[in-house]
Amino acid sequence: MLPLLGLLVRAPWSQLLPQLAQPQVGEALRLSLVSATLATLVSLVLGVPIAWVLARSRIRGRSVLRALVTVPLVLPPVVGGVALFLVLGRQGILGRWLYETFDYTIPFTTTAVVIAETFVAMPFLVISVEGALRAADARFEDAAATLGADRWTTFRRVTLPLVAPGVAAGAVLCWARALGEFGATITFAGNFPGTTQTMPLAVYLALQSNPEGAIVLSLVLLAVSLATLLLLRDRWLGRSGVPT
Amino acid sequence: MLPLLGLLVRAPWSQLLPQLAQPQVGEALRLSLVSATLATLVSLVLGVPIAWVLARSRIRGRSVLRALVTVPLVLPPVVGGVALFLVLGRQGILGRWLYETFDYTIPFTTTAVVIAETFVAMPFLVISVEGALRAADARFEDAAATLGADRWTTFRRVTLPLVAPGVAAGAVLCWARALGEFGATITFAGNFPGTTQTMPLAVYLALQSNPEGAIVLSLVLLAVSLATLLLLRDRWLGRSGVPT
Amino acid sequence: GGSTSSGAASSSSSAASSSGGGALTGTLTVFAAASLTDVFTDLGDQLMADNPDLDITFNFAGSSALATQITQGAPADVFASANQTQMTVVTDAGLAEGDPTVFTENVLEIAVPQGNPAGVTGLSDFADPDLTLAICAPDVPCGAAAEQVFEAAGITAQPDTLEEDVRAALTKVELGEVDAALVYASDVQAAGDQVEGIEFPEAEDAVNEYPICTLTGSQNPEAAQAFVDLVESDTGQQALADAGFRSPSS
Amino acid sequence: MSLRAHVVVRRGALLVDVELAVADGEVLAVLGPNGAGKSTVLRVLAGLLAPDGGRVTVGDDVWDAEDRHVPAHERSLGMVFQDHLLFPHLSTTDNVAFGLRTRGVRKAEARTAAARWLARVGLDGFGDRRPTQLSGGQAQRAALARALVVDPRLLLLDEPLSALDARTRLTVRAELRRHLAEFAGCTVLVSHDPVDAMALADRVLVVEDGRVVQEGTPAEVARMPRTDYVARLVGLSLLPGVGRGRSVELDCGGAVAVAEDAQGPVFVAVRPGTVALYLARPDGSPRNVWPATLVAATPHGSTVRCDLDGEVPLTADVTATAFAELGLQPGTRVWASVKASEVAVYPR
Amino acid sequence: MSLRAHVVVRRGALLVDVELAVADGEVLAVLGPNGAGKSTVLRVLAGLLAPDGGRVTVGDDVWDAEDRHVPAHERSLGMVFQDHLLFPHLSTTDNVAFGLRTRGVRKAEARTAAARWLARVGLDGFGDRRPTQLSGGQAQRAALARALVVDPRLLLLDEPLSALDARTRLTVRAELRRHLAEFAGCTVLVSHDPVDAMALADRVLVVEDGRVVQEGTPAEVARMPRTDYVARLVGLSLLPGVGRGRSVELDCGGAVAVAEDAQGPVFVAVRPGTVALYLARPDGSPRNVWPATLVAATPHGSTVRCDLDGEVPLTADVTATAFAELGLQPGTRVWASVKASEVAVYPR
Ligand SMILES: Nc1ncnc2c1ncn2[C@@H]1O[C@H](COP(=O)(O)OP(=O)(O)OP(=O)(O)O)[C@@H](O)[C@H]1O
Ligand SMILES: Nc1ncnc2c1ncn2[C@@H]1O[C@H](COP(=O)(O)OP(=O)(O)OP(=O)(O)O)[C@@H](O)[C@H]1O
Ligand SMILES: [Mg+2]
Ligand SMILES: [Mg+2]
Repeated sequence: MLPLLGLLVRAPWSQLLPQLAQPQVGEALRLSLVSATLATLVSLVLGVPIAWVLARSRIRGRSVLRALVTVPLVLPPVVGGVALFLVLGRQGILGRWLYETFDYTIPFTTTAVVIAETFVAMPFLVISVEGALRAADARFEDAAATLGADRWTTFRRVTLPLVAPGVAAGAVLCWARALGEFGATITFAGNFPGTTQTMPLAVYLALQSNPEGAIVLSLVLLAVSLATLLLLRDRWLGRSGVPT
Repeated sequence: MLPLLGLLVRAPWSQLLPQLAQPQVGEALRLSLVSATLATLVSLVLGVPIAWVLARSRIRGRSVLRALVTVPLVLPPVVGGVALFLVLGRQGILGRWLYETFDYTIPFTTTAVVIAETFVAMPFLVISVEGALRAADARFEDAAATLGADRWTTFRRVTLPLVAPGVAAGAVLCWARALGEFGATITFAGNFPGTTQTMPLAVYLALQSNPEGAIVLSLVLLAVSLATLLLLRDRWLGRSGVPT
Repeated sequence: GGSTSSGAASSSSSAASSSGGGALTGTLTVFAAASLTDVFTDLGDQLMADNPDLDITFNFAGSSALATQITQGAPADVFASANQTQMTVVTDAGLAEGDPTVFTENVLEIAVPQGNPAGVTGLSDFADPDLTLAICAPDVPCGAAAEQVFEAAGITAQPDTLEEDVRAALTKVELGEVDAALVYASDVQAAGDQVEGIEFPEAEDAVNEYPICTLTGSQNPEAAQAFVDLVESDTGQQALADAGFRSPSS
Repeated sequence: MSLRAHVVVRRGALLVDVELAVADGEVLAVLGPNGAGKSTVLRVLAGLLAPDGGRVTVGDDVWDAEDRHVPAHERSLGMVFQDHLLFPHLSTTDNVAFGLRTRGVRKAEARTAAARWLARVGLDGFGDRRPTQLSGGQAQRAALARALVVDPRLLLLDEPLSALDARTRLTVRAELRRHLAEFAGCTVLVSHDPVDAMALADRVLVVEDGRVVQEGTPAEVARMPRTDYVARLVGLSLLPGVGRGRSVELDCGGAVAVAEDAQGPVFVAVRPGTVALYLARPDGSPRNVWPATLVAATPHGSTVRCDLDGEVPLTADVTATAFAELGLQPGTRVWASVKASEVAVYPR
Repeated sequence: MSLRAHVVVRRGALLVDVELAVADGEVLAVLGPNGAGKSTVLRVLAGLLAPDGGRVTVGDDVWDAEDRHVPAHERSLGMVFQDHLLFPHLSTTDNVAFGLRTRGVRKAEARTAAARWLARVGLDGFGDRRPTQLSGGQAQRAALARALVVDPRLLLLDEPLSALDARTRLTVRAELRRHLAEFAGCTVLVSHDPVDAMALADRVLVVEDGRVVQEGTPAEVARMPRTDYVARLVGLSLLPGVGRGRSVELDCGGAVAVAEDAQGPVFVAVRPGTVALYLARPDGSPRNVWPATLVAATPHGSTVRCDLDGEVPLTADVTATAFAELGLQPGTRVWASVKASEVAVYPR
């Protein structure tokens, strides 16, 4: 919190305009926002059901599933990238088949960016949605069942709205993590302006040659993402616990 | 999830023992676990009250506070490290005063590791606890107030236990993020074996000279952290939503 | 196997240690580029063996992170950078004791996966859009060097990715995900069996120099100087040569 | 479509073992003290709690058996929960429309039907409110509407009228009665209010401690309670004893003169309104006269309910005027008398 | 320590504006239909809802005024919520002990006191259960114990007995009565059960639509209801009219003969038990005879409550036997008669 002030005070604002004028910066920013948003959407689609299984179902192997989901949390991102290669790379388990059948390779494409970000960021969504589901009152689900709602309808129309604040928090974390993703992306997707160079990569590279410019760049990233979050806030955060 | 299998299959297991035998590896592992745990504790102590303020209070400037908390989420970690220098470095706003008054400098110490990890990981805790608080039923807090509990007692004895699953989820995310922290740590704390070299830094170095060894190292980190999480699971996750 | 840098003129390698036996005491902190990890760790062990009262700590990281740390007052005695740019950051801040000296050099090589499946033969293959190719981003030293050699060779490269550092490029070669990458000879050496190196003449147009210096804030200038001397000695140069580096030509 | 159930389920220390049957269109009221297991039985019937044994069938469909458990959402149910459980994120109308929507009714249609039912329970104009913006009684009525709007095979009502004020209770009860009269499915109603049971139910089942202790039509149960709880509920004093012709020897000691011949184990039921109190031993026709001590007096409209302790424990209702004139207060020693013809006797 | 409050607060469409005063040791019952604003008033008194206007003082302390709002936890309160709100993460004992713990009582001591209160409300042995493992009535009693165990200045009870079965209700009501008799603070009790109000309260306040419509002792209110709602509650039919000597011209048309002189605007109250029904116009002494149609009949113990529609809307209680003999059913045309001496008249 305080450190940010330091950053703001010391930032070389004079570099702001020249940096922004670079076409690459705009491209990287756009790519970052698009891919982080896509990764969040994919995570929501895949992760919310997983969270539900973890919190509500009684199938065997739930703890194995939870462990698997938690893995990318603690895997160094670069290693995560390597792991992605081993499965989806040209020589990877699935990737080889894709390559030989459709002559399609995932690495070094924008798709790869989204996959890498999803891989790294989805656990954040799953874990926080699971927490929210566990804290939620399951009796409303009973009520829905007596009204004829099957588990899926109950989930969609009752459980999910009830834990909306938790899902929103999870989505924010997921989005932020995806937006900041660096290691797995550069490993699995590479770094090519326009297709795979996201802001964090641009900032990292800028840091090598022009540290002050890099700071300005990251402040731009910061400003854009904060603005996005603030804009969404009212719509997302939902029910406040403040008694009315 | 699948990528992990790829990793496990291809991992050069023969390197496992030699790698583990290196004293530095044990040291890095210990340091990682200790500092991530400390960072989580610090985050809990600071972050849970912040989450409460964000979710429940009506003071002005809440959105500013939330924005500030969200910042480290989207700041590239390396830039986060630079920001930390600007405040806590020997030339930093606070750091200079510390240095001149107590002749104490934070960077390049284990303290710096904990600070860097806290800086980066705390937002994960705050956001998910805030989500849990918003989803919780505030009427129980009314009941506590009528029983004479002031806001702090209510928070401690009613609200917190009610959102325990959310806090646990937040703590797991925080811990995992701290454990995997790389950029801010290597920038702000340096990479000194025994004092600041955590596992991700060790993995990074190993990658330079011995990529396969690096993968083994990260699998070790993975195993240890998964084991920790599984051990804590039963105690932490609390109330399950499964109807009984 | 890794290639040997036959083009490198390794100077005479008599094993005379330049350090005075057992005279040095205290602690010595060396900030060095991550690519030097193995060589410097070995040299440090030697120096500590010769001086039992000396304790050496290394801080290996990217050169730019190291430069940032030094300008922020990090307790460093020696700084070995992987490029001149980051050394300049330190000298400009007035933190270098005297002028930095170039202690080793690195040249580019073409790294291909084991067995060279795509049949890459030389720099001209980098213009082939059908191959999957990695070079470093122009912001980092190996990328800057790559730009120079392409310019010198008059080739328009068609890379699929601009890597943040050599390591990232090499990983992709090791996994067979790219057909070729342009990296430093020392990295090919470090990568082991999975990667083969192909030398090419244009590499001489972009020699990367590693400067080293002792720092003004040093608490132990003698030991610092001793370490620099050791690196520049024949022992040091031999160790560097074994790791795929070459002695400075000038 | 009739419901036949044998529910065996353990709840903490309590073993619930209840058999019940409800014909099509019939309303069964389940009465019983707190913690008897009424809600537990309803949860099992709803499929929300898997029984430890027994069997639940509706018509030809087996809902619960040893090897079978139809989940709640596949049973055709309407249920009012004791704590309402209105969905907090939906408006009142959407809450009521929920069951129709899951049955595939189109949105507009479902909301129209919901609005109609809201009007029937007196919640016209409350459709757009969230449940948190309803008063307790309003919420209960919304929950009732939510259960009634679907046309289920089994209606489970757990104290659906407990939070209603006296007037609303009358109108909602009448509305419910009207609905149940036309309703083709089975209804199980839990209530603590004997008036609800009498007004709504065709048959009454009394559960105590997880077991059925009495079953019958409301009139039967009201006339001839078989346990103390039921007697209290219907406002009678129950005295078990052994018939000896025109006299019954009470188990608690003492004897009661009765109008009909009674033999063997019997219950004697005394209506509090028929018990007269005197300060001195009365002369006259009533042959049942006992000394007693007034232990508690509760005003009750224009009468005062007096709990008496003595050889024969009784409750007496006396007019407030009489109560005041006699100068009664807890501790006063009195004589209680009942005419033999006012005492009901029936076999145990 | 007495409570004086003027509560002005807007709740959606309803403007609540209620004045009330409760002396030390006094129990005030607040009655009123669903949605009248009873719980709202209690929330304001508890400090959980800031009023839009008015003033709340207890003894010399100002709890709410224009420039002052004492938060709930600084008021000395005991409160039973309509939906209990037991803390789900604490055992029953810890729930009850909570208020003592916040007042600094040591753990062991607080738990002992809690256990004592649990026993008083009949929950002996339930102390270790979680609230989710209690039945509805058990939870309500735990909530009551939680409010009573502390010794507050103001006790706010929102329908504290509504979920209790008839027998438990008697004993808990007696227990509550005993406690309130000794309690030095002020008590405000919301209830829908007139018996609770009569048994427990020193004074009754009737709220309708956010306004006070009647106030008085239970006996006054029971004898002379001033609104239809109160009349229903105490079981009377209320007929407003204008006195013309021994006759009252009713506002709804028709006239009632009365025993005392009445002048000006008056209420006429008729007890259903005094209304007799005939199939043919009766001859005889009662001067009040009206034709009417039976619109609804509800069995009610051994009597049947008959709602009549006609010139004079009335309710009649007839015995089940008479009801059957007359062959009454909804739609039957009957004659209703009441003796002039049975009719109560009092000024509006
Ligand atoms: N989840 C549970 N675990 C253990 N015991 C329970 C659970 N739920 C209820 N009980 C106990 O089972 C018994 C029956 O509870 P149930 O809710 O069926 O009672 P009820 O007849 O509905 O009572 P009420 O009239 O108070 O609602 C009670 O003693 C209760 O404490
Ligand atoms: N949060 C709220 N927002 C808007 N309106 C509300 C809110 N809470 C209650 N109301 C409305 O205010 C009115 C009074 O509610 P209140 O809960 O005080 O009624 P009550 O007298 O306690 O009724 P009941 O006997 O049903 O409990 C009701 O019409 C209710 O719908
Ligand atoms: Mg129940
Ligand atoms: Mg209320």
